[in-house]
Amino acid sequence: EAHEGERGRDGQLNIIYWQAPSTLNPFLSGGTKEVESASLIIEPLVRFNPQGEMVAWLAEDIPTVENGGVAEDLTSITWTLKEGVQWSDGTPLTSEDVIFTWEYCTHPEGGCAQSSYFDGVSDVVAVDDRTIRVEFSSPKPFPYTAFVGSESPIIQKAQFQECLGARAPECTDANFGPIGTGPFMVTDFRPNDVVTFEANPNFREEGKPAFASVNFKGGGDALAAARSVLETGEFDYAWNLQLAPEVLDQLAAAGNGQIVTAFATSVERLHLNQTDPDASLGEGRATMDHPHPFLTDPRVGQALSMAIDRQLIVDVGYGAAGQVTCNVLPAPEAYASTANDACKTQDMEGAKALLEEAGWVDSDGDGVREKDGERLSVLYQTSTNAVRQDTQAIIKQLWEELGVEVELRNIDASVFFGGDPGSPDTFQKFFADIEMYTNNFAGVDPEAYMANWRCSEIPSPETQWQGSNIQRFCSEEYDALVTQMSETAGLEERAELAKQMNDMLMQSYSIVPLVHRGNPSAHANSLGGIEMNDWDAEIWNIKDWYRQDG
Amino acid sequence: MTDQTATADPAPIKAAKERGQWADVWAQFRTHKGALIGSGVFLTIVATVLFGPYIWTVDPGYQDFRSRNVRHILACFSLPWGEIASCFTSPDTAAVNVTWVHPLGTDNIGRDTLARLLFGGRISMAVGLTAMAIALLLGTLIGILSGYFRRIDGPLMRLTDLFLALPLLPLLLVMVLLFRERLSSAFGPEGGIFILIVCGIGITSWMPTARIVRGDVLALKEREFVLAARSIGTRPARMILRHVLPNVMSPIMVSATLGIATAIITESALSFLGLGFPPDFPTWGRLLNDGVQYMQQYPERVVWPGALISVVVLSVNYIGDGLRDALDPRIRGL
Amino acid sequence: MLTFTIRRLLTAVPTLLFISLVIFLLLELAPGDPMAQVPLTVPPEVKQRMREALGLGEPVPVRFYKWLVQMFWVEPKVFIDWMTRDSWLLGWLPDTALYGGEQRVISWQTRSPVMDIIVQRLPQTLWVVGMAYVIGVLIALPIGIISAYRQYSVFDQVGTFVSMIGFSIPPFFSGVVVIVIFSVQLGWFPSIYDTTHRVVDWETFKVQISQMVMPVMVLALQTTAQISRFMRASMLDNLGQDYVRTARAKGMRERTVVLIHVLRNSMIPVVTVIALGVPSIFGGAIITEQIFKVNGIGQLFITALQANDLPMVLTVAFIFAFLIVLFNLIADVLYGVLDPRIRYD
Amino acid sequence: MADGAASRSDVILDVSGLKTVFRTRGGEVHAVNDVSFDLRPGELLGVVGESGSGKSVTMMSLLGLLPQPPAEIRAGTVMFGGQDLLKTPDRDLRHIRGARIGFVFQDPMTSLNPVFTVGYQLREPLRKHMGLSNKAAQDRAFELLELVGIPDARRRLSDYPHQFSGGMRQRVMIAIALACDPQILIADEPTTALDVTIQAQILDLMAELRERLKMAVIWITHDLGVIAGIADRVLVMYGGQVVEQAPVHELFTAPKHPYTQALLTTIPHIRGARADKLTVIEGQPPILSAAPAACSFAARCPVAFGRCKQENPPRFPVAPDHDAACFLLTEEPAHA
Amino acid sequence: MPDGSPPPLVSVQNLKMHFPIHAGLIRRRVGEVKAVDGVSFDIAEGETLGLVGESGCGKSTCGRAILRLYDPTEGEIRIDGTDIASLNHKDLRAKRPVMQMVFQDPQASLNPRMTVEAIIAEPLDEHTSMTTAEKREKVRELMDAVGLNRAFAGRYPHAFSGGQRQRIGIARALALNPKFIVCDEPIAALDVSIQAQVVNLLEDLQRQFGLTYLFISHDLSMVRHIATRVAVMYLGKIVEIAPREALYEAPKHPYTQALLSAVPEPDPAFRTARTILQGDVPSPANPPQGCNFCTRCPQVIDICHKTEPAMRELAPGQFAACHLYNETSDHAEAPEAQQEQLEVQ
Ligand SMILES: Nc1ncnc2c1ncn2[C@@H]1O[C@H](COP(=O)(O)OP(=O)(O)OP(=O)(O)O)[C@@H](O)[C@H]1O
Ligand SMILES: Nc1ncnc2c1ncn2[C@@H]1O[C@H](COP(=O)(O)OP(=O)(O)OP(=O)(O)O)[C@@H](O)[C@H]1O
Ligand SMILES: [Mg+2]
Ligand SMILES: [Mg+2]
Repeated sequence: EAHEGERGRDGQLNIIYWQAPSTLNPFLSGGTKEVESASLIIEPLVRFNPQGEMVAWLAEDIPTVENGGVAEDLTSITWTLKEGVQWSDGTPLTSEDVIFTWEYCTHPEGGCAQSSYFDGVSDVVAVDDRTIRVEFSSPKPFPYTAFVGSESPIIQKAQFQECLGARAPECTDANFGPIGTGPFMVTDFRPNDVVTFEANPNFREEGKPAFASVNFKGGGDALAAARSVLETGEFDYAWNLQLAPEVLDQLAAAGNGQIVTAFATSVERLHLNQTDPDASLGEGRATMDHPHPFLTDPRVGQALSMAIDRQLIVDVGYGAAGQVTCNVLPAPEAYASTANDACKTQDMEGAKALLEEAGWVDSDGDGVREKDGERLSVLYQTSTNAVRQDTQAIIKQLWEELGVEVELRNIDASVFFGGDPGSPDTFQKFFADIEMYTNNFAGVDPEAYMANWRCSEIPSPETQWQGSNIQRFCSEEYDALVTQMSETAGLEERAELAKQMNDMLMQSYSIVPLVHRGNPSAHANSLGGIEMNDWDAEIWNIKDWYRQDG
Repeated sequence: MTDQTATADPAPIKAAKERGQWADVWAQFRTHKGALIGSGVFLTIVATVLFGPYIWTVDPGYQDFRSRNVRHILACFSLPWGEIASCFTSPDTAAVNVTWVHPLGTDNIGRDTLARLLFGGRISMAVGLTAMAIALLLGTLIGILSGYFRRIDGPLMRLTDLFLALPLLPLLLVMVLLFRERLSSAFGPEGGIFILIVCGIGITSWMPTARIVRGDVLALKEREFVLAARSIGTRPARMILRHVLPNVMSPIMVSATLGIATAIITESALSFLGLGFPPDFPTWGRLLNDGVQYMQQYPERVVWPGALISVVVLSVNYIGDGLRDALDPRIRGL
Repeated sequence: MLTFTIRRLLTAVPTLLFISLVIFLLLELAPGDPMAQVPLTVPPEVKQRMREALGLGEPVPVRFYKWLVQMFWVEPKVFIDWMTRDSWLLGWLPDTALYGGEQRVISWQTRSPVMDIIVQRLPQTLWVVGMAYVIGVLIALPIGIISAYRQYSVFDQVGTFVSMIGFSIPPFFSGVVVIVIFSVQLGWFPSIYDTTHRVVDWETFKVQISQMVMPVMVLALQTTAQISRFMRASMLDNLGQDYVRTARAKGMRERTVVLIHVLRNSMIPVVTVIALGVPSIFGGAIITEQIFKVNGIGQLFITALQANDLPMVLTVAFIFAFLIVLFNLIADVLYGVLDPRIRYD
Repeated sequence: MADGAASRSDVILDVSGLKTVFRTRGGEVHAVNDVSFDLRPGELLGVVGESGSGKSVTMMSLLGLLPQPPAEIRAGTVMFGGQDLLKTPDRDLRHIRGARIGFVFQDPMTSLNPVFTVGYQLREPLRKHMGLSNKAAQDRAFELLELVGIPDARRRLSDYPHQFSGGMRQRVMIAIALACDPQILIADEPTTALDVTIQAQILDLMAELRERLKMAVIWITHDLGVIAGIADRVLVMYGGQVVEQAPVHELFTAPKHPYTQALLTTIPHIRGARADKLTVIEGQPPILSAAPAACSFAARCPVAFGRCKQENPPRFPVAPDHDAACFLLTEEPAHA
Repeated sequence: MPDGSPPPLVSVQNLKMHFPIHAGLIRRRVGEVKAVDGVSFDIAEGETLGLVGESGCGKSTCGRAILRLYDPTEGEIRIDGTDIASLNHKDLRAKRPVMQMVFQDPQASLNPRMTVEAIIAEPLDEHTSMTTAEKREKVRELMDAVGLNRAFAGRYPHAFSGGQRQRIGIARALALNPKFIVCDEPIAALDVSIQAQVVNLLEDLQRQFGLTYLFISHDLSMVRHIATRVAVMYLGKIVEIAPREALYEAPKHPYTQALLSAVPEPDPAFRTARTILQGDVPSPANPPQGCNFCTRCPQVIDICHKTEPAMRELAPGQFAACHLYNETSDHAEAPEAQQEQLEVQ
């Protein structure tokens, strides 16, 4: 449906992001809210569409080996900027800006949150005003990371050149009002409160954006945000509405707007600690020196997994924003394995049988199975969050039915996800038997994500408990696959490898995936042009949004 | 000042006077209607939460997955006239989701609301009363010490300023960090958390009591009966216990009333922030908090816990009023 | 009294320094990490570099010292510059230009000066929380006076009942109730507060009022409940005093007797309570601000806490501590103004 | 009944049959029982009696100054200037209180409002009743303070009550009561808190003012020495009743009621022979929990006889202006 | 008192009690209220010394300082051979049973929340190790001794008449069988018939237990009744001290004369002319130069404004400090000499 007219014809757009951005420079924060809000202003070379496919944005097209944009030996990629792109201050976008962005984000003292996008980049050179070559230190089978996606946008050199490295925080004006090429520009920014934008007069596309201004409000909670769109109609668009399904349904029933969900790679999962978290071990607690007394037995993990009614969890906590999954890598389509789908239906009897077979029986009749004097008793922790607590409660009951004793604990998110080595409660220390949270990966390529579970990634006191292999899974075979993937270029082979790794993880039962999580948002019926997206900023195409009769 | 000899005078000595002090207190307390009703209600609630779980034996943590989001049985009244009776007799066929198995309904994962209210009441009341007691104890102690001993007045009042200024959340986080493991291993996970929460709330809410008590003690110290006690050589400890403390009871009583409410509500805020009891542990504050998002569809989820908290606070308030009167021999005597 | 005030002010300095040290150590000791909100997709080594960029690598005493310098030396310079440059009060003075680009107290979350954000948040905090406090006090006083004057009347009983209920209902509940009633069902008031709204004429003033009504209502309920209790108790204490009879014997009207003679005497404890509540206006109302999206200092504080934005939390907590100490002093001084018998020794 | 008092034209205040009751949790307190007396212009009427005998309550009942509840005026009339004060609405009473009848309360320590200056409290009635401007009121307040003998009066106007000594406060109270030149001054134990030298100053002041202003005074005290010095006529109260009324010299020379007689014997003397032991009135004062069915002094009366314990005696006249409530005055005791 | 008699039970030498007045930034001592300013007297065993004077002249302060309820500024107090003024707290506590006090205001000096039994038993709790039953019995005995009905033991102070309350205070003072009791205006708050009861009681007890009293009062008639000797105080100093008969019949000091003449006399037979004192009582913080009484003295002479008069014996046992009795114009007698005089009386 075409909807055309002059720029700014539709007046004001009201968006509520209940977690408000604290800065508009995504390089300094790395938080989703900052990235999303900045995506109205600054843009990358390429974005992903709702299907996870690349769409040339500031770049003229997508470079490939076929069209010569990517070097045969995979050590460089050459981008060409679209013709005639201007910054909102009217100056042209040039190669210099792209190179500067790389310099800015890789400065050792800058603390750039997105610097991993430039991993392996050895140099960025300007071929001419509109052509940039990104060179890699070693062959890069998937070279679409730097300047790709909402987390790696391009900033203006003229504005930021005084803000390199340690001086980054001093440039408050620039951080709070970056000049961009996007459809909107900032008129007022109040950290953690509200941003007002107005249409960029120099935006490259004729007649876009349709809205003259955007009021980008923060504060409150998900319920209030949903209510303001669905019930009172004060806002047009609300983000991240993780609410109980019946609440969302009831709000949607008011008829003012609708809920849209997009799925990417987020999976709510259980991590089964492969090391022993017993406090009596002191220093050796939760390290590889002390394997877990029973969770290292895949049969126990499998039984725990089989006992879970995933559909129930989805119904209670996620509704349309969740799907049952048995993979830690559920998407994109090509990477999703089907080998483990048996877990989608609960099998309590099977789970019990499995435990019996593994020697776990309830010999003293207290409802808890034991073996060799070891009780099947777990401490199950997660961050504080209503849905997670409901999930915990459901799983606890199911496991107790299975004959497993469960103690629940929830920890404040800022402690749980914080890396404070002084706190015993971080997810990385994992001083519990089982923990639950969501993880995903940015972009569409799982290589780095799957590399999380290498042996070398295991957190330990020596690494100040840093590391991404939270459940302490360790397999030489797996590590070999990771290496192999980093050398493979063909997309199909890569997919095959990814599936193989996924299945290996699944069959170790050190990770038990529960729900493939989508991102639910709500928009007013009067808002058109929305293409909900979880691969990029979800408001990635705000330039195409318009007002319609709702 | 008038010497009221006439009324007070004792020509016939009533036998009642020999019953002793506590009988008198009780006799006076009984005449305060509000206090009587208040204590009736309070005792009923205490008895209900103590013994209720033995009568209503449903496990508050048990999730009846087949009957999630059941309404309370009174929801039958929302039906058209003709269907109300049949709704009560055979709820399964009614147009609203009700059942006698869960007379007060269930939550979104099928836990029985009645059982949770009963069980949650135990915790909330225990937390409210204990935390209030700790805050009162600390507040009274610090108030009396700083009012009575001039030398430590300044430091103690600055300490009060400090505690008023301390942000509660980081303080609790630190307490959890430092003590949870140790307490959990000593008293079990629930006992440990209980002690932590109760101490946390107590430690962060004694300051107003301390200030009020100090003010009163400062004035009391100048009263002549304190000097009289000094003239017979009374030791400071006994002076405080006998002469000072009983005479500052009334502001302490008010603090107690407000303290229970604050403690119950703070506990809910704490569990909300993940610093409280384990998530499957219901408390009234948590039930209220969880229920807020369902307020429009299932108003009972906020009404029950909200009303219970208010009723407890109100009844404690009236009991406090009555007790204050009853403990005052002047009022009692009339 | 002046010497008393000065003496108290002088002792306030070490007190405040000590309080800020304790808060700093507390925050230091508290678990939590400014990187907690950064998505898990950001690799740990990047997070480590980000931490270092925030200055987290330096030892604790150095960081406290730096904060002290920034807070007590750099920020005042900025403030004086602002006073002499932009404020209407001292703007006519020559620009002092004391600030020479030294590092100010910088928030970790926003990478901008903490003070600027606090100043930005002040208007809505004062409008909403301050107004609620003023209204709460203004309602509470007459309620307290009447309930005491007509003790045990229906008015008094209802007052007691309502205020105890008001005190026992947390704002996270009452706030949502009023939103559901007045925004959703009746559609009278907006459920979301617009902090960018400017009052320029009658129409915009009406808008401002309508968006303030609900948060003010919820906050005022609590204030009213508490202060009316104090007022009532204090009035009751004084109504029975002999000087009341004297005033009546002089032929004064009831209104004069109650509102002049009794009230002034009863105000002494109430004023203390009121004055001690004032710092909490500046401190904001965390839950209510959150519910109505007012985004004042309360919301700033809680988001900073959640994000472990240590400089922000420390600065806000310090300002709060400062106000507590200040208003404690003001209360003590007011006490003496109201009651000539009070001596300061 | 005071005989024919109401009919006399030279009476400015006529109280008859006054009954005041307090309702308390422990039952009713009959503080004032059927009290009648009158007051003539320029006269000083002394009121004496035991603590708790209802002196203060009687006087406060006259002007509606008792908090109601708990107090309740059950019966009686108080005629002043042709109207019954007990039936006068509060609105009109206000123009009498302070303006035409001044009141000095028993306790000077608490009767002044501690948070207003003495000057303010003095100016208040002047502005209200005499319609004076602030300036004029200030001048008049100054005069009044001078009048009651407070040195440096101009400056002391801006002092607060706590800056005054007890005696000075009492004098300020008197100044307030006198502010609007009242026809009647009711002074409730105005000198109890004072030591003798200051008491003497005030007594002199009173005498001078009565002379000058022709003001009638009711003076309550338990100090018979004071009464002897300044009163014209004396009321003796016991157990909420007037038991004797007499001109002052007759009271001291020929007391008729046994209570009055007993009272006079209890006082130690500063001159004359020193008694080895002070006389006391044995027994306890009555409990005022019901209207008396018998003579309230009967239980302690050395000469009580049968009738005293069955009936409450009315006041029998014995001489002009002298009456007493005792059956002894009508008949000889039946017993030996 | 004749020479060679046993040493007095109580001996006060040059007692001074100054309350400091602080002012200024560093709370400098800018002056002092000279509540008691150099008082000396002795009380023999079994004797009653009356202490009279006008309100605020330092009578209560003097009484309290003698019992070390205040720490005296200067002077020596010997009771029963021990120097009270320099005892440490522990020894002082042990000494308390010997000396007790009956307070001015019977209502204020009794804890309203303690029963009579508890009040009277308190000294026993502190200083004896009696069993509960023994204490109970002792309390009953004491109540009998002071004429309180045993049945009242469980009542609270407010339920008593003023006279009965004063008896409770006396019973408490007697509990430890003291030798010396300071009675601070025990009758000021009572009405005549009750005053008589209390005074009779005190006399009975003195006879029974051989007590020694310091009887403070401003009621001269009552002092005449009870005291064996009388001291007259004015503005912190004793101006005259004499045996009862001498003082009342032939008062020497003009202040004593004025006091006596001001007592209203009920019996018309004894009426005399009154001396009315003019002028204001000077402040004890700033006493006049010379004789303290010079501002109000009807017989003031020049020297009174310059020199402080010395105490001299004018009749056997009758001492007064007044220039009118100077035989010569030489009045430079050293104060020490007078004190010696006082001691040998
Ligand atoms: N508010 C009250 N409630 C109950 N009883 C009261 C109240 N006020 C006074 N009474 C009683 O009324 C009686 C008379 O009191 P009143 O004050 O008139 O005595 P009085 O003669 O003035 O005594 P005094 O000489 O001590 O002043 C007393 O028995 C007193 O206890
Ligand atoms: N704690 C104190 N601090 C300062 N001054 C005091 C203190 N106590 C008493 N005074 C002053 O000392 C003087 C003597 O007071 P004191 O109480 O001894 O008088 P008094 O003779 O007992 O009077 P009264 O007859 O009124 O009881 C008074 O001027 C009083 O103001
Ligand atoms: Mg009286
Ligand atoms: Mg005294």
